[in-house]
Amino acid sequence: MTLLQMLIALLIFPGGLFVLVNGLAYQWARRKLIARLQNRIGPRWFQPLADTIKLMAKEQIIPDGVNALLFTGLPVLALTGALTAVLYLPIAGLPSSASFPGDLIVTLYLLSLLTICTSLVGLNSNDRFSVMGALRTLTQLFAYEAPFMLALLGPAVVARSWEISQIASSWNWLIVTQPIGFGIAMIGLMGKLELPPFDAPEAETEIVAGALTEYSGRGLALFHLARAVELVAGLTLIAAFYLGGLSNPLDYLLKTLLLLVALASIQTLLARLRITQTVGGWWRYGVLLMLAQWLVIMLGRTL
Amino acid sequence: MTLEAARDLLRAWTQTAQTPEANRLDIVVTAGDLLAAVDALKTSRWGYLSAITGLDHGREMPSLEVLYHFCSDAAIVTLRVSAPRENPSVPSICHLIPCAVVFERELAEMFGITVVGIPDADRLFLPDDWDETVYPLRKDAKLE
Amino acid sequence: MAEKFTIPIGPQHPALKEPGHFEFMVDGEIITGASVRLGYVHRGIEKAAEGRNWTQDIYLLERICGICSHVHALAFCLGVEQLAGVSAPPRAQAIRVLIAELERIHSHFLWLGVAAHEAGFDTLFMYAWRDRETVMDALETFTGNRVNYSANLLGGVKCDVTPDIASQIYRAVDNLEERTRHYLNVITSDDSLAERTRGVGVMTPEQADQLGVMGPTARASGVMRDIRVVAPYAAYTDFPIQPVTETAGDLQARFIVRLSELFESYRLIRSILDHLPAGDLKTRMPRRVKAGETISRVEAPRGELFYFIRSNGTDMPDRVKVRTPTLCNLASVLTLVIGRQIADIPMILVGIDPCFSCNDRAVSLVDNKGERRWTWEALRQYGIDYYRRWR
Amino acid sequence: MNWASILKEITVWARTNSPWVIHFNSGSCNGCDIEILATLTPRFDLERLGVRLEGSPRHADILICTGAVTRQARDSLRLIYEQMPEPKFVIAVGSCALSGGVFQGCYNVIGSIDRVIPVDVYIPGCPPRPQAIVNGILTLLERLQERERIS
Repeated sequence: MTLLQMLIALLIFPGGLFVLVNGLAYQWARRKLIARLQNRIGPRWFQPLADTIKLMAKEQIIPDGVNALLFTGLPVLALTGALTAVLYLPIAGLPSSASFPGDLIVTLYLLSLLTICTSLVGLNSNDRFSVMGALRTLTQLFAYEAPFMLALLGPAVVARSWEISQIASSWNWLIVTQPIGFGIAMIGLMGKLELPPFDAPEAETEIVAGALTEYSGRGLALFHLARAVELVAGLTLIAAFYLGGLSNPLDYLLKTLLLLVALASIQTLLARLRITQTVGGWWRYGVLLMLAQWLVIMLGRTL
Repeated sequence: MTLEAARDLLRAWTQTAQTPEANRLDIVVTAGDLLAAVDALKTSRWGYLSAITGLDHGREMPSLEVLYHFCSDAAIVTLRVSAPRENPSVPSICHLIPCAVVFERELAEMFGITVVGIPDADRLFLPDDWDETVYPLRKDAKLE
Repeated sequence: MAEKFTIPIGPQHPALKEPGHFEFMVDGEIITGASVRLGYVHRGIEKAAEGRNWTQDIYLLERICGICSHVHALAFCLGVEQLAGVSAPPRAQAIRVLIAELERIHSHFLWLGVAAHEAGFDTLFMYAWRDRETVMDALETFTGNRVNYSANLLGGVKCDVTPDIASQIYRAVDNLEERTRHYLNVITSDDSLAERTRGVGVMTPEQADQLGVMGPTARASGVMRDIRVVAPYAAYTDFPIQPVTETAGDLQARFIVRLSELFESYRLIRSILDHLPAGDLKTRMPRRVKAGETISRVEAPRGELFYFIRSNGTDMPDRVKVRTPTLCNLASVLTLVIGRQIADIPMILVGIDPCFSCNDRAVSLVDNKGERRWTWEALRQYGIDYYRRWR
Repeated sequence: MNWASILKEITVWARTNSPWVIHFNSGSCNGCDIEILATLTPRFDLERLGVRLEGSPRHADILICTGAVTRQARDSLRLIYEQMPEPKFVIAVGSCALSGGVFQGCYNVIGSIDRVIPVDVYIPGCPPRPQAIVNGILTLLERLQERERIS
């Protein structure tokens, strides 16, 4: 891979720009679908783009009593975390631009970097809603992280490798053999993106806007972009592992959109769970189901 | 529970009793007997306290009046207590009917009637920067 | 020094008439005192009512609460008509009751949506408010405005029921009845919503009766308190209404009571439209009302609305006292809390009137060791752990 | 068309296509508030114009306020206005917000919103219909486009 190819992969095609646009498009698709399910017309196609540009052009207020470096740096860190995670994924059906054995673990941690940045941002400010939002984000992180990771390591065990590109290229439809893993992965992704019913950390009627209450302008735009990129990354990961790999762009588009539709419909159907219910639910049901799933995988492997 | 039941329930403390309307009975009570009358109504479970109204008959009248309205189905009994205009005061009935505290706070801040024994006499409706000596619902209140 | 425990509840919420600021005094775990600080929307209406003549007062008193504006005007007009010894013609009384019931439907659908939004169930909020538009359209064609219909006059009503208005109301009521049945099913069967409502803020019938709780909140605990049944006014004597009560007394029971009493409203609206008495719409009303006092009580969507009107013979009222149902429910919730643990506060506050939600639920526990800050969630979590330890 | 004007064109386009809203009731009878909420529900759905109801003033561009300002609510109204980042706009909804409405002259009422904060668009009506509120927001967006182009 010459330097030029690497730069293009990093900045233009499977890397930065394409994923950003793809992320914004998927955010629009999600919001439009939810609106249509709620019998509303919903936003226009360029809405997330307009929101981001408007936020970029807005004044960034840095409240006093806040560490300015952290305040401006954390959103950038969150976005870079999400963008680097995308490098190891087969975006748009093409082989991932960089891969090494064990990059699945790196991707999983890079994906949760965003949640950690959100909680750090919340703890950094002295507004009580942000602090409360941060605490809730962290409690929820510890709840869904373990089952979500187990759900994604299941296919790795079946493919006998930790490398995403190899797992993805084993082309077997693991949704059939590991249905529970697929379900937990989907619900875990909803928890990671804090979509309802797991949006207690930013419950508008309870703590205004959670950890991001203090943010305006660029910081808010970067966080929204990071969340959009993470949505794309999560969907490609689950599609690559459970829906028989992604061979070409059309396949990629179909499978990720299918998952997006599933995500949006679950989101409209459920009321917001209280933080106690989400944490209780994950540890009681999430982990037990995953252990049962892993038992099945182990049996499968030994026979 | 009918009006007649209330009438003889409160006979001991009634100074004058009137029925201005078919379903209403007004009983004038002195401030001292108020607690006893309210206690009688409460123990015999005659309806519930619906509202407490303050009345200022006019700039020149010597006294203000406080009305305690008790409702049971269609019947309404009103206990009327009068208080001098200079520093009016009525006993608080919060220990008998706990939820009366909100009505009494409103009475105190709107009419300047000091309610003796009210658990918390903070302001209910008027803004924090409202000057205490002005009682808006009095007829002689000077409001800008 | 007893800890002063303040819940700063945000100043604005669409369904909340009087946004407030709650404060609870606690001694260790037990709540010793509770108080509320209103005034964010206090506009001095009772003083203003004394400075306007009788007809101008209708327009003022209609704007006390945007959600139940007709009921305020109705209570005032009935009171003044009682004072003046005038009674509106039967057709006007029937139309007044018709608009009151339509307003109850619109208020309950609004509350259903807002309570669902408070529980984070936005889909139900959107659907409930979409269906509410049917009754808003019916009200608009009937009285000319979606909110603040000002259909009342002293001595009668302004608007009449023409056949096509009646047919539109029939269609609206049929559609809404079918939707209410659907929502009743959603409330009882949907787990994620039941999880947030079953067993929350339970109030026993004795407490409800002793505390003087009003309206659907009382009826959900089995206490039959409904002015339309107990002291029928306007046309409720000719068109009687059956009381609807539940016994569970928790938040879910309040959902169920509010939705099932809508079926009563639909039945009442249909019977009024079927046997609408003929006759004119208003009678003559003297400009000066003779001196005297009167009390008029009306069943607003949230409970009993109490009006005390005193006239001194001139064309301006001497005193108009308005006691709104929310104030009474608020007062009784404050007394319900006393003697309970801190852990019960969120249950009771959310339970008593689920539309009383707030945007800013942070809770500050101020005691001599300084201020401990909790969120509503942390407080709720504290409650759950507290009870788990005791079990 | 140098770079600066293209950039300005884009920001103006973005600003007019994603107006985020925060709502504050400074003494209203809730008639206007429920009509504002009605504009977000399926029938009038403002999300098709990009409007989103935000919880925190930091996220919002437009402050929709209702009701004649009561003395108690005056400081929190000013506080919310100051917390909003530039460029910010204010829409006063309902005749109470425009002139104090029926409550003009009451002892606890300051009167119209523009006595406390500068107002860009006034929407009369008691309460204004959701269509009127949507029209008010549209006029604000159009005025925003012309003003940006002139300056």
